[in-house]
Formats: sequence, C-alpha cells, structure tokens
Amino acid sequence: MTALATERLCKNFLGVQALRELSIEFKEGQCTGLIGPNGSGKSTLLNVASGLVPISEGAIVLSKHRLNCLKPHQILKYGMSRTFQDGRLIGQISVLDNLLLAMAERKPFRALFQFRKNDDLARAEEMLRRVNLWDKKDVLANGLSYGQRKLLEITRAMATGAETYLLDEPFSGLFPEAIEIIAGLSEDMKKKGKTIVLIEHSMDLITRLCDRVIVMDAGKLLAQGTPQEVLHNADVLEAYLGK
Amino acid sequence: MDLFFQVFVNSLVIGSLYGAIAMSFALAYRTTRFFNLAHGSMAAIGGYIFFWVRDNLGADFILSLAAGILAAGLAGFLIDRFIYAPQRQRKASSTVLLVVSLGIVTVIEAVLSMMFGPQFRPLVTAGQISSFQIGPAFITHVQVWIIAVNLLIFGGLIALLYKTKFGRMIRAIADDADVARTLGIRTDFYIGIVFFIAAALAGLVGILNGLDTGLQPTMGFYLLLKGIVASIIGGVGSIPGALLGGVLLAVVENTGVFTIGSEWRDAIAFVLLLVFLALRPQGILGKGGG
Amino acid sequence: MDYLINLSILFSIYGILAVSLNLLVGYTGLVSLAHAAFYGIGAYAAALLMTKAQMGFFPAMLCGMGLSACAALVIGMVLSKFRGDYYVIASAGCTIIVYNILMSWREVTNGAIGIFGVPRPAIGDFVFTSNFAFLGLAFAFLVLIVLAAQLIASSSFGRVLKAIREDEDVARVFGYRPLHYKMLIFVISAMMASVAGSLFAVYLMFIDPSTFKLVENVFLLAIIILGGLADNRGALIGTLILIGLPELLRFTGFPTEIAAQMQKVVYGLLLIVLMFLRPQGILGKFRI
Amino acid sequence: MQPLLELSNVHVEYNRFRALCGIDLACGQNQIIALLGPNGAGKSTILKAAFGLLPISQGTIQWQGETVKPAPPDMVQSGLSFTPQGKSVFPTLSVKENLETAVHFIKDRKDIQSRLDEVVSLFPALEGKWNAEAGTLSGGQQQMVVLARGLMTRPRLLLLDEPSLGLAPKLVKEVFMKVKEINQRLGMAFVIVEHNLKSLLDIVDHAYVLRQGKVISSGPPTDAALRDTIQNIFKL
Repeated sequence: MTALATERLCKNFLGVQALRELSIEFKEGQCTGLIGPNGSGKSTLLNVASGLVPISEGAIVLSKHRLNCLKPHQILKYGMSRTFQDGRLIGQISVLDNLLLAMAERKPFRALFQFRKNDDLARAEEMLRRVNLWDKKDVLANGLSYGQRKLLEITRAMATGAETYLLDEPFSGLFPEAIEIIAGLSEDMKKKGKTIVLIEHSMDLITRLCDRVIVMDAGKLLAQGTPQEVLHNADVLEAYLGK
Repeated sequence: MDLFFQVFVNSLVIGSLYGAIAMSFALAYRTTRFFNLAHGSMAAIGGYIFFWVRDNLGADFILSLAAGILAAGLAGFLIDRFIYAPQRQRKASSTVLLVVSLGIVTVIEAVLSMMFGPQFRPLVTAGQISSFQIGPAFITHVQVWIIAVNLLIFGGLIALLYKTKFGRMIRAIADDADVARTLGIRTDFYIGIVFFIAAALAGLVGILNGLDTGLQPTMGFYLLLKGIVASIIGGVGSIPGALLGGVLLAVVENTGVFTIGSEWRDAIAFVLLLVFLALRPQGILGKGGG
Repeated sequence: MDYLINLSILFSIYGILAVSLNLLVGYTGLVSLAHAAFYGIGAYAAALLMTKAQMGFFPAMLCGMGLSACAALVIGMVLSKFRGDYYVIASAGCTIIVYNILMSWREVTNGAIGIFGVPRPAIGDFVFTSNFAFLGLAFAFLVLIVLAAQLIASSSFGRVLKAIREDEDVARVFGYRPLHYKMLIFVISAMMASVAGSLFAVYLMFIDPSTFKLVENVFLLAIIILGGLADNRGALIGTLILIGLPELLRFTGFPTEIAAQMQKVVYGLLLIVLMFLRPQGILGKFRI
Repeated sequence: MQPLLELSNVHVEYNRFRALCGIDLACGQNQIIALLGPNGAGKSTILKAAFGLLPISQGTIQWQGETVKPAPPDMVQSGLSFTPQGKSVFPTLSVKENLETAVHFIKDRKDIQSRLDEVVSLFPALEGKWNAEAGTLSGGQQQMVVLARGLMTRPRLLLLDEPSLGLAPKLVKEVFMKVKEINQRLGMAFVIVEHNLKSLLDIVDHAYVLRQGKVISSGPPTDAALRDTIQNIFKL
C-alpha cells in the first residue's frame, strides 16, 4: 500500500528546476529515508507534498487521492503532518500552547468557544513528559534551547495523530541523548504502523530506522532500495562524495 | 473640449507634484524598504522654513529656497541618523520603523502648528499670481516650474542612480544591505546621504506646493499619502514608476473630480490604490510581487 | 467631579476602541489603520437612525454593528490580500475613504457640519440624561467588551490568532485556515469599534467627521502600543495614561491651542521612544 | 611561522544563546582551512566574528600578528574578505558593477581596471556576462561572481561561507578547484565553512570539526582522529 507518491512531479523556481519529473512512492507503515546532497530537492519535495509551494507539473498521490493542487490546510485531512528543518515553532506562545495547536479545534467559530478546560491536557502532559519538556510547559517557545526546540517540533507533529509524517532533518545538530529520544519516538511510531519519511544525513540513523532509502540528486531519483543496497551503490557514492 | 484641455493641464501640474514627492519617497524606500511616513513632513518643513526665512528674515527668493531645501534635507538626515539608523542596527522590522515614522509625523505636525499656527496659509497673495495661456488652458508660472522641476528631479535621480559610483553603492545596498556590509561598505553613511537627498527634494516639493496653493502643517502627510499611492501604482521603489504613477493618479483624480465633484478626490485616489494593490500589487513597472 | 465623570466616559469609549484594536494588532498581528472607519460607521449609524428614523439607542447601535460587520466583511476581504506594510497603507486608505464619504455625502451625513441633536439613550422611561448615569452605561459596555476580548484571547481561537501572527504557514500545515480566522476577528473587532462609535455619538449628542480621521487611529495605535500588545489589561492601562495625559498638560497653564499640540507631541514622542525602549509596551506580550 | 588569523578562546552570544564557547583556531599564510560540522554548530558564526559582523563576548582575535577589534570596513582594507552564504550577488547590478562594489574604497580607475582584468583572467567565463544583471545568471555562475568579488580587494585571506549551498555536486567541485587554483597561483589563504562535504578535505591543509559551538576535533585531513570524528558525525 502506498501512503504518499509523486507522479512525474516537477517544481521550478524562477527557472531553476528543483524537482525534475520525480516519480517515487512511500509505502504505508514503512520508514523511508530520503537522502541526497544539499540542494538535491529533498526539502522542496516535502514543501510540495505539504502544499506550501504549488506544483509546477505532475501530481501527488495522497491516500489514493491524486492531486495536482494541494493546500497546506488540507494535508491533515489526508492524514499527513510534518516538521520543519529550522524548527518553526510559534515563538511567542508557550510550549504547551504550541503543542495544543496541533490538537485543538480547527473551525474558527467552534474554536471561539473552546477553552483550556476542553483541551486534552492529559495527552499533552504525557507527550511533553516523554521529551522532558513538561517542566517547561509555560515557557515561551523562544526560550527553548536548540535541542528542546527540535524535540517540541517533532512532538507537535505527532500530536496531530496523523498517519504519515514528513520529518525534515529532525536529528541535525543534536546531542546523543536527544537523538536517542527522537529515534525512540520514531520507532514507536513505526510500531503503531505509521508511515515516516525521514530526511537525514547520518547513515547510522538511516540504517537503524529505515526500511527503505530513496536517494535524490539534482531533483531526480538516483537510487532506491534497502539501506544496505543503497550504501554500496556506486552512483550514490559519487553523488554524495563527489568522487 | 476646452475644459478637457484644462483638466489635462491641471492633471499634469498635480501629477508633477505627486510624481516628485513619490520619486523622492521611492529613492529612500528602495534603499531601506520601509514606508517612511515622515517623509511628507520634510515637505512641510521645507515650505515653512522657506516662508519663515523669506518673511521674517527678509531674505531673497533664492536664499529662502536654499534655506528651505537645506533645512528639510538636514531634518531628513538627522532623523535617519538618530532614529532610523539605531533601529536598523537592532534589526527592527519594517512595521516598527513605520510606527516610529508615524510618531515623527505627529511630532513634526504639532511643532509646526505651535510655531506657525495650524491654519492654512497662502504663500503668495492673489495679486502676485501670474499666469498665461497655452491654447485654451490657463497655467501659472509656478505651475510651469512644478512641471519643470519634476522632470529635473526625474533626470537627476536616474543619472545619480545609474551613472555615478554613489548610485551604484545605493543600488547595491538596496539589493542586499547585509552583503554590502560584508564588503566593508559603510551602509549607514550612504543611507544617511540618501535620506538627505530624499528629504531635500521633498522640501523643494513642499515649497513649490506652498507657492502654488499654500502651507498647512498637515500638508506633508497628505501629499505623501498621495505620493505613496502614486509610488505603489507605478511600482514601489521604481523612480520612473513613481513619475508615471503620479501622473496617472492625477489624471484619474481630476477626471473623477470633473465627473462627480471635487470633494471625492481622496476617495478616488484610494479606491484606485486598492484596485491596484488587489489586481497588480507590483505596480505598472514593478517586477516582483507586493 | 463632573470633570472626572467626563474623563471616565471618554476612558470607557477609548477603552473599547483600544481593546478591540488590540485584538487585531496585538493578537493577530494585523496593524490596521481602518479602525477609525468602523468607529465612524457606528457613530453615524446611531446618530442618523436616532435623529432621522426616531429609533431607540439599542436597536440603532445593533444596526450600526450590523452595518460595521458588513463593511468589515468587504474591507476585510480586500485587506486580506495584503501583508505587512502594504496592509497598513491599504487599511489607512479605507479610513480615508470612509472619512471622505462622511464628509462628502452631504444628503445623508450633513457633511462637515455634522449631526446635531442626537438624543441620549433610554431604557423604558429612564433616559441616561445625566453624565453620571451615562457613565454607568458606557462602563457596562466596556466591561462587556473587555470580557468578550478576554474570552477570545483565552480560547483556542486566540491561540490560533497568535500562531497566524507569527507563522501563517505553520498554522496552515496544522489544518487552520488563516483567512477565515482573520476575517472573523476583523468583523468582531469592527463591531466592537462600532459600539464605541454609537456611545460616542449619544454621549456628545453631536458628531462630525473630524473625529474619525486617520490621526484618531494613530492615537489608538499609540494607546495599545504603550499599554502593551496582545494584553487586554495593557490596552486599558494605555488608554488610562493617554486619556489622562492631556489633562495633566491642561494644568501646565499653556493656552488651549498649544496644549492640544503639546499633547500630540507627547504621544508622538511616546511612540518613538517606546519603539526603542520597549517595543512590546508596558504589559505587552508581543513585539511587532 | 606567525599565523595570519588567530582566534583564542572566542565566545559569542546572541539572544542569550551561546553560539560559540571558547574557540581556538589559527590560519597560516597560504593555507586552506575547512570548518566542518552540522547545522547550528557555529561555523558561520566564527567567520562573522572574525570579520566583525558579530561582537565577541570573550577571547581575542589576532589578525596579522596584532590583536584587533574587527570591523568590516577596516578588515577589508587590511586584506581580509568575507563572502556570505548563498547566492549573495547584488541581483540587479551587472556583473561588472558587482565586482566594482567590492573596491569602493579605491579611487584610482586604472587600479580598478587592472584588478578587473586580473579577475577575468581567473574567471574567463564571466567575461561574456560582463553587462548582464547578476540575478539572471545560473547558480554556479553567481557563485563565481561572489568568489571573484571577494578577490577584487586582493585579500590575503578570504572567508568563504558555504560556497556549495544550492549548487549541484559537479559545480561544487568546480568551485573548489578554483579555490585551490587561486590558492596556488596567488598564494591566498582561505577559511571555508562547509556542511558535510568530504570532497573539501582533498584541497585543505587543516580542518576543524565543530559541534554546538565547540571544536571537537582538528588536524590535517590525513589525521586519523579527525577522520574518525568526521566518520562519526556524518557516517558516510
């Protein structure tokens, strides 16, 4: 079963082709690693798949719906959530509010009559405790350290209860302890049968977490397969190392 | 037909005023990327200093003109040096700068009101107005000057920006001030000069506007709002766009005034602005989006 | 004493304006200069309906709110196309257009002369003729509106507004539609401003367009920036200070005309200095 | 030998965030130095601090043997240049104008012309694009303009912030070959910040690996401990 797929997907930015007729698929319940050198189009793919940048040509297939035009507020309805590489938290509201943002009422009129007492605080507490952020729940998100921001970023995405998660370099720049926590969260998600798309540079983590790996280069699919196969693929080595 | 011609001449005069203030505004805007609402107040300062030097010190026309322009330029420079530059250093958002400039407008208008009175003040008496006829339309000498000065400002600014080293630096800073700083360019120095030039030009426009109709402390803000409308219509930050936008705005305004009445002038201008912002936010000559 | 009552009534009316504008500027990050327009629409709706159609105050006020809501839907849709500084300029344009209509549509608004003889409100046989009684009414409305604003701020809706203020894309990715939220808060805020306008019209029993100029909106902006963005108490404190301030200047013995200008100098300087020292205002939780 | 640029125990903080905690680093004459490490490790911050774009809260910076409090205009004139991350050309200026902005402090037109000629000889591809707006060039060409602009001041040391950003691997290689060529022909030193490119190791004399504001390993590219650390961080 396919959770997310692209069909001959193209994306042009002012004449630069970030994605060139990319056709790939991410299988349901699997963790797929997405690797490739800087500028190979990984983040662009995530942005296109989450509707933040429009599709130039081709289509996205999301839980069997074939879409040429995708709005960001719809992706959650199709069961997809994502994180951002630079950790885009809402800086001037509290940690707890950031998390609740992913769990609360979406319709404006109903949101007007939903107050703190209606929020699922028990679940929020459980999730924040898991990443050691419960003590910080009333701190403004701007006051978090780099690592804490990354932890909250992924927790917030998980709080949506989506089926598919697009994770954009969740591990980059983290200390081993934080890496362990996020790796643990990812493994839990896999056990629950969730689909994960993971952009990551460290092959250790890729080998540990991913069932499949897709290698991109210059907006195109370069190789795919199990981590072992990909690691020994000559094309990949050349693209990555420039050797 | 005769009336049509007069409307056209009037549009040209008013369009020149709008265009001139819009061009000077655009010069500062393209370098610093914020709506400096205090820019119009430089026109008021220029007008009032001209008036004060001429009538209280008894200086001749040229000297008063120079004093008015210089005072406006200096005011613009000092406001940048002591208010905008420190804010830029703190990486203030353009909205913060806009709010600051609103504060400056309020202060300058109030101070001018205290010094010169809040009421409207003509700079020339009815008997001093000399006009002549081109075809069926009348035009005063001051109005001819307004059109001429407008064209001079246009030529001068284009030459300054594209033919001089100073202009190259300004365009570089406008493109990316952070990169300019990494080349060791003292961006605040250049921006200070830009503010001086822009404010001095605004001062000149204020004097001409004063000679054409009269002075009022609030005239600058009003003039600038029209200048901003002109600037946005033409493509914000573009000098030719500002000129074009000014004339277009005046033509639409005067045609509207001619059809439905002079009291609707401002509404016409801002409806035009909203239409442009909604349909073509980058303006006539603009490239990027708004 | 009468003087203090006068001030308190002004405080109530400006308090309503400040709190409602803060919902836009502070919570949602929309620096709107169109607020004076809705203030004007509310005032003129009440004045016209009460003098020309002999309507009671409360129905007239409700009609004004309805009219403001409709205007806000149109203006809000137009403004929703803009971001940042363009939003500020476009919203200023809306206030100027409404002011221009109030000035020039003489058949209805009586132009610059304004509307005289607006009656005071009445409930049954009781008429709020004395300023003291009127203060009670105005203050009651202030309390109602502050409560409403407080509820909005503490609801999920308020949280989403703050998210939109900082990062619309993130709000979108989490399933919210920023346009809907912005439109709803814009309409709510306009209706609140309209209430303040209606109260103002029946308080002075006379209105003319000069009250609803752009500069009034700048004054409101100064109030909420001083008090603090995204904090309702801040908006009230800002109102208290900036309504009280000119009265202090009155005691300095300057002639009225100069004192009026001094007052402008002070709030202009306040805006400039605040942006340096404390851009989020006294109690503010948000920096523009 | 006296190093050209030397940082001792440099700390940088902004917004109460400790970006650098005690950096020691030296770049000798004619050397190419690489700063490697993950995002947010503080690599760019080092360049900015050395060039005076960010104030340091502790430590000293020595430039050509003297302790300095760097400010960009002074540093540029004393032979240190900085090229920022990304396609940092001035997009609406022509290529020629882009290069001329770098030598804004030079009055002599002949001198400027001779520098332009010199740069063209290094980047022959730019000659045909002399009057094109830099924003219309391809990504690789823009990076060449940035590099060329950095050379206009004839610096003794050029700080390069992620020159590979947004470039295809082949182009990245070209940029690095150019750097090596300039280094050998003109004897110019480089400090290059890179994210995860090991191909950079082929041209450098010395590399530093950073993590969370600290140097965790350094040495010549052949150094086994350094290689190990890089293996551990990038795992490829």
